[in-house]
Formats: sequence, C-alpha cells, structure tokens
Amino acid sequence: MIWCLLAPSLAIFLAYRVLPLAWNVVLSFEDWSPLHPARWIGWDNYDEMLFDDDVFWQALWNTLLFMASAPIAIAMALGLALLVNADIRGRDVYRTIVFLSYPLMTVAVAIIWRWMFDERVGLINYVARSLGLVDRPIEFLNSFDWALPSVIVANIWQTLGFYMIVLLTGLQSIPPELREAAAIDGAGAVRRFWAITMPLLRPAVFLCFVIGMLNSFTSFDLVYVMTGGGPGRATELLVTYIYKLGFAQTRFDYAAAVTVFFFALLISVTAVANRLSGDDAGAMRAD
Amino acid sequence: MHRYPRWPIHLALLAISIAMLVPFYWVLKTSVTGENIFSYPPSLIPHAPHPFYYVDVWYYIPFARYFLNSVAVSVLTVAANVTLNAMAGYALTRDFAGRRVVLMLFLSCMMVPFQATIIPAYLITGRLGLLDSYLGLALPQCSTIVCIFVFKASFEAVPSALADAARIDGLSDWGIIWRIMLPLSKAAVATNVILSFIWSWNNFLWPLIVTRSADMQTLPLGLARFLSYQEDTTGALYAFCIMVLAPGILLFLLAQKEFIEGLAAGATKG
Amino acid sequence: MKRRTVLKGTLVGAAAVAMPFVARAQASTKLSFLTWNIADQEALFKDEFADFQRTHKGVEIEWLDKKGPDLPAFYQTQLVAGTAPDVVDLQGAIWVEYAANGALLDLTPYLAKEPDVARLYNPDYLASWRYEGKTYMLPFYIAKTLLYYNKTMFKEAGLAGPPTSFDELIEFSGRMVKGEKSGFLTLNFDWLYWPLFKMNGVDLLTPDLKKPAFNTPTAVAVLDRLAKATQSGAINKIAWTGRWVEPNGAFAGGTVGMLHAHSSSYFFVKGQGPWINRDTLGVAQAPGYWATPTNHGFAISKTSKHPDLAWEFIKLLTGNRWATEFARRRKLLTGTIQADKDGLELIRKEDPLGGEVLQTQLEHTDKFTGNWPLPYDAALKDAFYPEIQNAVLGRKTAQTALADAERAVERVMRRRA
Amino acid sequence: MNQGMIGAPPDRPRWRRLLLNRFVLVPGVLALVVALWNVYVGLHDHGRVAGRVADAAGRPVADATVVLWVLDFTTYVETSRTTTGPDGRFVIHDNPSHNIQIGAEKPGVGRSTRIPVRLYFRAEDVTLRDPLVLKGRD
Repeated sequence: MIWCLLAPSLAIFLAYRVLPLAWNVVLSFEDWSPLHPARWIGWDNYDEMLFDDDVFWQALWNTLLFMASAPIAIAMALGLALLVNADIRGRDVYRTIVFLSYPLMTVAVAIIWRWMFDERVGLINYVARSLGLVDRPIEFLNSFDWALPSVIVANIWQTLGFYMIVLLTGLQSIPPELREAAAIDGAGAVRRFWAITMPLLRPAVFLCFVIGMLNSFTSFDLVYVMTGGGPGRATELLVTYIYKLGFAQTRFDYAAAVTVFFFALLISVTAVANRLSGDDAGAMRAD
Repeated sequence: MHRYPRWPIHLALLAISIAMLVPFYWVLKTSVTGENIFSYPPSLIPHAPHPFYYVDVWYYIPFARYFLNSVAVSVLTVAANVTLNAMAGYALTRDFAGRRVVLMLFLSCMMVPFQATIIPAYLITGRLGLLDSYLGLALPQCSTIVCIFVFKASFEAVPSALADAARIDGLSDWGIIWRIMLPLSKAAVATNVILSFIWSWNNFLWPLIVTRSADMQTLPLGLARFLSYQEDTTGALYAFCIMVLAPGILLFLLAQKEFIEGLAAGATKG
Repeated sequence: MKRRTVLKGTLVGAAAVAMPFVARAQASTKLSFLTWNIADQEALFKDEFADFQRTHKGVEIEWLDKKGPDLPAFYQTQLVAGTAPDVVDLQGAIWVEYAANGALLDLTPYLAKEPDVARLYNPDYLASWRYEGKTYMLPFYIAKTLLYYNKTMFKEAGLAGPPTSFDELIEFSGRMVKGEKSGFLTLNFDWLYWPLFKMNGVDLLTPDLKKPAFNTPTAVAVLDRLAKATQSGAINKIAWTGRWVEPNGAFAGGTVGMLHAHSSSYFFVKGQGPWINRDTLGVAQAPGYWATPTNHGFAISKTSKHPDLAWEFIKLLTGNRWATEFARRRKLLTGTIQADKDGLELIRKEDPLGGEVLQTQLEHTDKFTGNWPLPYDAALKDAFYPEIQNAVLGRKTAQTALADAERAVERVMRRRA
Repeated sequence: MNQGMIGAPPDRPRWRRLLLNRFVLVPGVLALVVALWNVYVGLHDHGRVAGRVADAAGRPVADATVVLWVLDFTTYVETSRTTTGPDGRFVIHDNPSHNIQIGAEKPGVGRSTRIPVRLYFRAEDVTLRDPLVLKGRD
C-alpha cells in the first residue's frame, strides 16, 4: 500500500533523475556523440578533466565561490528575519516585498539585472556616477573582477526572500519562554541569540544551505543569460560548462564525466553539512 | 515585555524593501518609455510613457497561444504535484522498510543538474510517445522533492490520533489523505501549488527541447523572438518580461499567506 | 457482449496511447524544416511551402524555428532520437562538425547530376561549404564582415576616409577618443574579429590545418597594440565582451567611430540610430579586403527518409524566384547570383544606403578568412578566444596570452583531431 | 490581501465561502475585463483611419493624396492611398496594422511629414486629431 502511494513519484524520479544519472555515469567512460556509436575508453574523460583541462578547474572554482555566497545570503536573510519577526505594524507587507523576487522566472531576472548593471543606462552605474563614487562607468558584467560578484548579487536578490521565510519560521518555532528564561538568568540579547536562537535555528539554516547549493545549478539560466560564462571564463560554472560541452561542442561523453564529478561533489558537501548541523537537520531527518 | 524603539526597524526594512523593488521599477519604466537606451544619463522617472511596446509584444509572437500553452502545462503540473506529492508525503510519514533508503534517494535526486539529463530525458519521453505534448512538457516536474517534504512536514503536524481513529472507522490510506490530511494542510497545498506553478511556468530548457510544432511553444520560448537580429526589440523585451512575470506574481500575492506558512512548515519540521 | 465492449475500450485506449507513434509512422511524405532564428519570415515561408506543394502533391511540411544558441541543442537531441529534421538551416562553421560526423547528406552527387544548379550560386560562397572535397550546403543567406564608420565623428577628428591599413585603423581610432567617445568596435563571435589578425598576415593554423601557427612575434605585436588601444579607450571594450546587441547598440548610439561587423548589423543599427543616413554613415571594406563570412545554408540530414524530396525543396528555396523574394523582403543577399542582382536593385530603390552595404558583400569574395572547415571549430573558438580576451582586457600580456592560447588550441587538436 | 476563504468566518453559507473568495473573484474580474476588451476590439477593428489635410495657413486641402505606410519587418512600406474630399477630410478603410505612418501630398501645395501612428490593436479605427499640414510647394 505504502509503495503504491510512492510509486508515481518514484517512477518520475526514476525516469527523469536516476536513469539519466546512470546514463551519464556509463557515458562518462565512453567516447560517444549523437553522431557516432559509443566506444569504451575507461578513465580517459576523467583523466582529461582532472589533469588536462584548466577550464574545468576554473569552472569548479567559480562554482565553489558561487556556493560560498550562500552563507552570506543566509546571514543577510537571518538579519532580515529578525527584523520582520519584531512585532511591528505592516510586517506582512515587508515580508511579501522581500519575498516577491523569489517566484520570478530566472531568465527574466537575468534580463532585469543585465539591465540594472548596464554601463550606460544601468541604474547602478547611474547612481554611482551621480554620487561621484566612480568617474567612469564600471562595466560590471564585462569585467573579470566584477562579473561573478554581479551574478551573485542577482542570485542573492532572487533567493534572499526564500531564505528569510525559512529562517523566519525557524525563529517562530522557538518557544519564547526559553529566551525569557535566559533573560531572567541575566543573559544579554547577544548571548541569548548565540546560546539559544542559533542552535535551535540549525535545521532551518541547514535547509537554506542545501537550497543555496542547489542554486549553483538552478541558476544556470541566470549565468547563461547574464554573461554566458564570460568574460573569458570569469563566470563559467560547472553547469554552464556542462551545457556548453554537450550542446556547443558535441562532447556529451566528456560533459557526462563533469556531471558525475559535480554530482559527487554536491552529495559529499551535503553530507558534511548534515554532519555539522547535528545529523538530524531539516529535510535529511529520517524520522 | 521589553520595549524598544520601532522606527529604526521600520527604517531598515523600508530601505531593504526599496532595494528589492527598484529592479522591478527600472524594468517597468523601460517597458513604457521608448527613450534611446544607449544615451546617458537615463531618466529616473518615465517621461511620455506609452503601452505600445506591450502591443508590439502581443503581435510579435502568438502571445495568446503561448500563454494558453503555458497555462495548460502549469495546470497539469500543479494538479499532478498536489496529488502525487500528497501521496508520497503521506507514505513517508508512515513507518515501512526501506524508508530511509527512499528518503536518501529523493535527496540525492535533488542533486542531479537538469542540464545534464536532457538527452536521456528526451529519449525516455520519446519512448512514452509524449514528445510535443502537454503531458510530455509537464511530466518531469509532476512530482518535486521539496514539495513532497512540505507535505510530509504538515502531515506529521496532524495529530496521529485523528488518522488512527479514521483507520479504525475503516478509512483507507487513500481516504485518510483526502478526507483528513489535505483539509488540515491548506498551507502545504498552497505551497505545492505555487512552487510547482512557478517551476513549470518558468521552465525554459525542457520546453525548448521537447516542443516541435509552433503551436506547442510556451511563453519562455517566446523570449527568443525578442533577442532576434535586425529589429530593435529592446523596449518590447522588457514589456515581455513584465507580461511573463505578472501571472506568477499575481498567483503569489493571492496565496502568499498560506504559501509562506506551508513553506515554513516544510522547511523547519521537514 | 460486455466483454467485447471492454475489449473495444482497451483497443481504443491502446490506439490512443500509441497514436503519436502511428502519427509519426504515417507521415511518410512529411518534410520537416528547421530554421535558425528567422521566425519573422513566416509569411514568406508559407508562400514557399504552398508553391512547393503545388508541384509536390500531398507533401506535408513541418516548419520549426529555433533561436541561434538553442538550435544546436535542439538539432542534436533530435539526432539522438532519430527524428532529425530533413532540412536544416545552419550558420557559421557548425555544419562542419555535423558533416564530419556523418550527420549531413553529401550534396555533391546532386550538384553533379544537375550542373546548372551549382551555376545559380556565387561560387565563392558555395565553396565555403566544401569539406574534404564534398559540398554539404546550399546558400540560404550570406553575409561577411565590413567596416562601418561614423562620418560625423571622422570629420570632427579631421579624417578624410576609412582606414586602409591596420596602422591607420589603430591611429584613427586613437584620434576619435574623447569623453564618452571611442574609435573602434568589432563583433567577436564566430571569428568575426579574425580579419584584424589576417590583415597583418597572421594565420590561426598552418595551411594543412594540423598545427597552430598564430604564436608569432607579429601576432604578439598585433595583439599588444589591440590591447593598448583598448586600454586607452581607442577600441571600445564592448568589442571584446559584447555579442550582438551591445556592440551594435553602442555604435548606433553615435559615440563609436568604426564598427567592424557583417551586413546584418546595418539594419539593427539603423533601427536604433536615428542619426543614420548616407551623409553620416560610411561603408567600406576592412583594410586588406579581408572578411569573415557568417553564412546561412541549407543542409539535408542523412537520416532524412526523403533526401530527393528535400533536395527539390532546398532547390526551390534557393532558386532565383524565391531567393529574390527573400532578398527583397528581408533586405539581404542570398548567394544566388541573379536573385542578388535583382534584389539589390529593388533594395537600392527603397534604401540606397542599404544597397551600398549589401554591395560590399559581393566584392572581394575571394578574401574570406576565419572560416576554417574544422570539425571541432566550436572547441577551438572556446579555447582560443578567452585568451584573446585576457590580453585585450589587460589580464595577461599579449605574449603569455598567445602562449596559453597555443597550449589550449594544441590540447583541443590533440584531443579531438 | 491576506483576508480570504481561508480563515473566513465559518458562519457564512458554504456557497458564499466557495464563490466569494479572492481565488475566485480576482480571476473572475480579470476574465471579465478581458472579455469586455475583446468586445470593444471586435467593435472597433475595421481598419478605418480618418483625418484632415490642411495647407500651411490651415485651410482644408481638397483632393490631396494621402498615403498609408505599414511597418513590414524593419521598414515601412506603402500599402494604400486615398484622396481628400472637398472639406479636406479623408478616410482609409483597409489599415491592417497597429504600427503605421500617414503622409499626404498635393502637387502645387506641398507635402506633409510622415506622422507615425501607434494603435492599441491591429486595424483600430482612429481619427487623427491634428491635420496633416502640407508645406513647401513642389
């Protein structure tokens, strides 16, 4: 009976997640393209990836940076959550506004932010220039130093609200008695935060973190439209690289190797994070 | 109990809200003014706004048709998500052998980047004979892990006594889900509806691959038309953005309360 | 009785499920036709299909159009699934990859069988689709790079006419720098920037296309000057970072002296730059008359069930009648000699400046560069261009950039060739 | 924004709870608006473009030629022409587009500048507020 209930979902995941992954695993040991039959080549693709492909390492590094931006966003979100958790008028409105950017279509978000960062008519440059912060416009998306941060900003803008809501409810699920008791014991606000709030927020934080990592490939559209991975390789992520390898260079076999690596990376990072957050956090909890 | 001044909080939140809203304004402004977009400085307030870029959009692509397709696919996806995820979520609240395995499977499924699954996914859809059909468009998203956990969480919040009593009255699991669990999990339902709607509404790569005929295209694909050569479609591009985003935002504003609650439940208790 | 109805029911159900297959199986005389981001010409295609169906009764034509970057993804997925469109419109060098891997039909036998067909087309353009002695495509529409210049800015800088050498190009650019103003822009995708190197006698590869040949002192010098010019603002940075909208838009903004781009740019620029007319926009060949073609051609998928029909189809589309119509409506050149002659006349009447632009596309067609028939062109581009960017945007010295580029290119050739 | 079916007082009759909540009302209103708009469009899309032609002094010009250009891809192409009546008025009946230009000329009186006209939907019936003014006799 249980299995009947699970069956449909399992079937879908099997068809659109598990099998494709298996396909990638097999392919990563082959020499294949849509245009010629497969040939088993053992570890060649991995060998090339690890020892002969600077782009791969660049993309990996960028991906890690991208993931590393999640904690920043989460911290910001936490601050926000604390603010909108205060019992003030119109906080629902604030919550809504902050959250509003999450449901947006990523391609559109990318276009919007390309527009914000634009050299001539982008609002950011305009403000910066009229405030005299910069004398000549910064071409955010076209500079090696600014491109990745700019993309990350856009990403944070989109996901901030989501983090905020998750953390907000984390906060609300903490029984106020605890804090009050601590207050009576003479614990200051700061100490109360670190001693009581933070530990109890762990699951929420963990979930945010997982979502943040998934962003590193759900934001494919974002990077693809905003910078296409450029300039140079400044914003190349593993996902964009995988896509390019497959569909621009017809190297699905090699792309598969990168995919498998990426998958392994995500899994292990999640596992580690799960350990850190006390093993029973968020969605990972088995009971 | 503890009194603290409110205005700094309001101030901070106001600032943040503005920061969050500005991009919307900037695009909205561009979509109603045809000012030369390569001239500096840009004007902060729109002068001589006009709706004609929206008219252009309407005629550049068969907007109504694409819109209907997007709606059809989204409705399919949403319906499937609510039912399938509810079933799966309920199952996960019960104890059975291999439960942990299933959970792990689901979680690892989240980690597969879609871009890498296109080709096999396409072949499978082809095997099912669903290419270039609404169902084929919707299927990969008909059940989503996050949403399953949202249901799981809110079902766990339902006092088990209720379910037990129902079972004694001879209600099947199926009956329990529909008669007891779902009515008590409106928030979770709202979350499912919105998230799955957003995901299917915004999907770009998959429709691109599985649709062949012109009248199966969805709105995001219409975007291509505005990055076309030769014409200056800049104003229209931003008008189109607004037109594509509007439905999602509307839906969210309608159900945001339940949505946020449900998401929260799923997030922390999941 | 009851059982029969049940049976019927199941049969119907099964039929319904199997329908898509049946449909695909039945469409025995269906031509599917995939174009590259030209949805705006729906009216024209409809007319052409009608014309084709008049002579080929009962042939159903399925028209698909995909945006540039998306088309390869779509086409390749279709290849894997064995449902590749019969006729496909391919741009740039991607066709070589498909041809080399045996996805495209060799058109040489057809051309041999009907010699007057080949005579319809500009031989130089037709020749750009030859790989290992076989021709794989017929010209749909053609374009190659040229030099647009802003006459007003040239006057202000006291410049008489367009540059005739790389030195002049750099020097002129430098003279036009002032505040927001910069001197030169080039498009950079699909090797469109390569004439800048070729006009200095730099080649990317050895003539046998086996080894990189670009890491020479001359090349270093050229790249270094490009980098310096970019740092000084003589060359607008957008030249190396923008793709299509940004560079054309910047030039249309009227603050850039020269734009090195292909003829399609003209209409985009004209659409955005109200200042543009015969007195303000100059049109010339790039120094040394070198140009990179970015053509669109029709290929036939090898998997096509009706290759002969497909051949008839692309013959009609590229034939005089429809090519002329296409040239007139889309205001471009088709590579079909007569059609371009007539089309150009019509366009000159409507838009003399446009005529001037298109005229350049028919001159010096013997001086193509940047269109090497390599099966791994995309990988090569991906390996080479980022290093160029590194140099011109001041990330690396020209020397190191070219050295790294050489390593990257060698790697690609080692791995792919 | 947060009031609605969920959390609505239970004493209201069931049908009202089901019908009178924002999930029904908002889409309902939208649908109504769309319907009305389509009706309006249906009644006003005969492609009629009316206007007047005057000379520099503002006097109406009879039998001047009025030309309609329609945007075709990147350029405007002439699609139809008519002539003004004795009172200088003209009507074009077959405008198919939503993005057009109108110009007039009369040998001996002069020609007007092409005025761009943007419409809210294809073939919308419009009457130009200002007359086309003919200048520079040729």
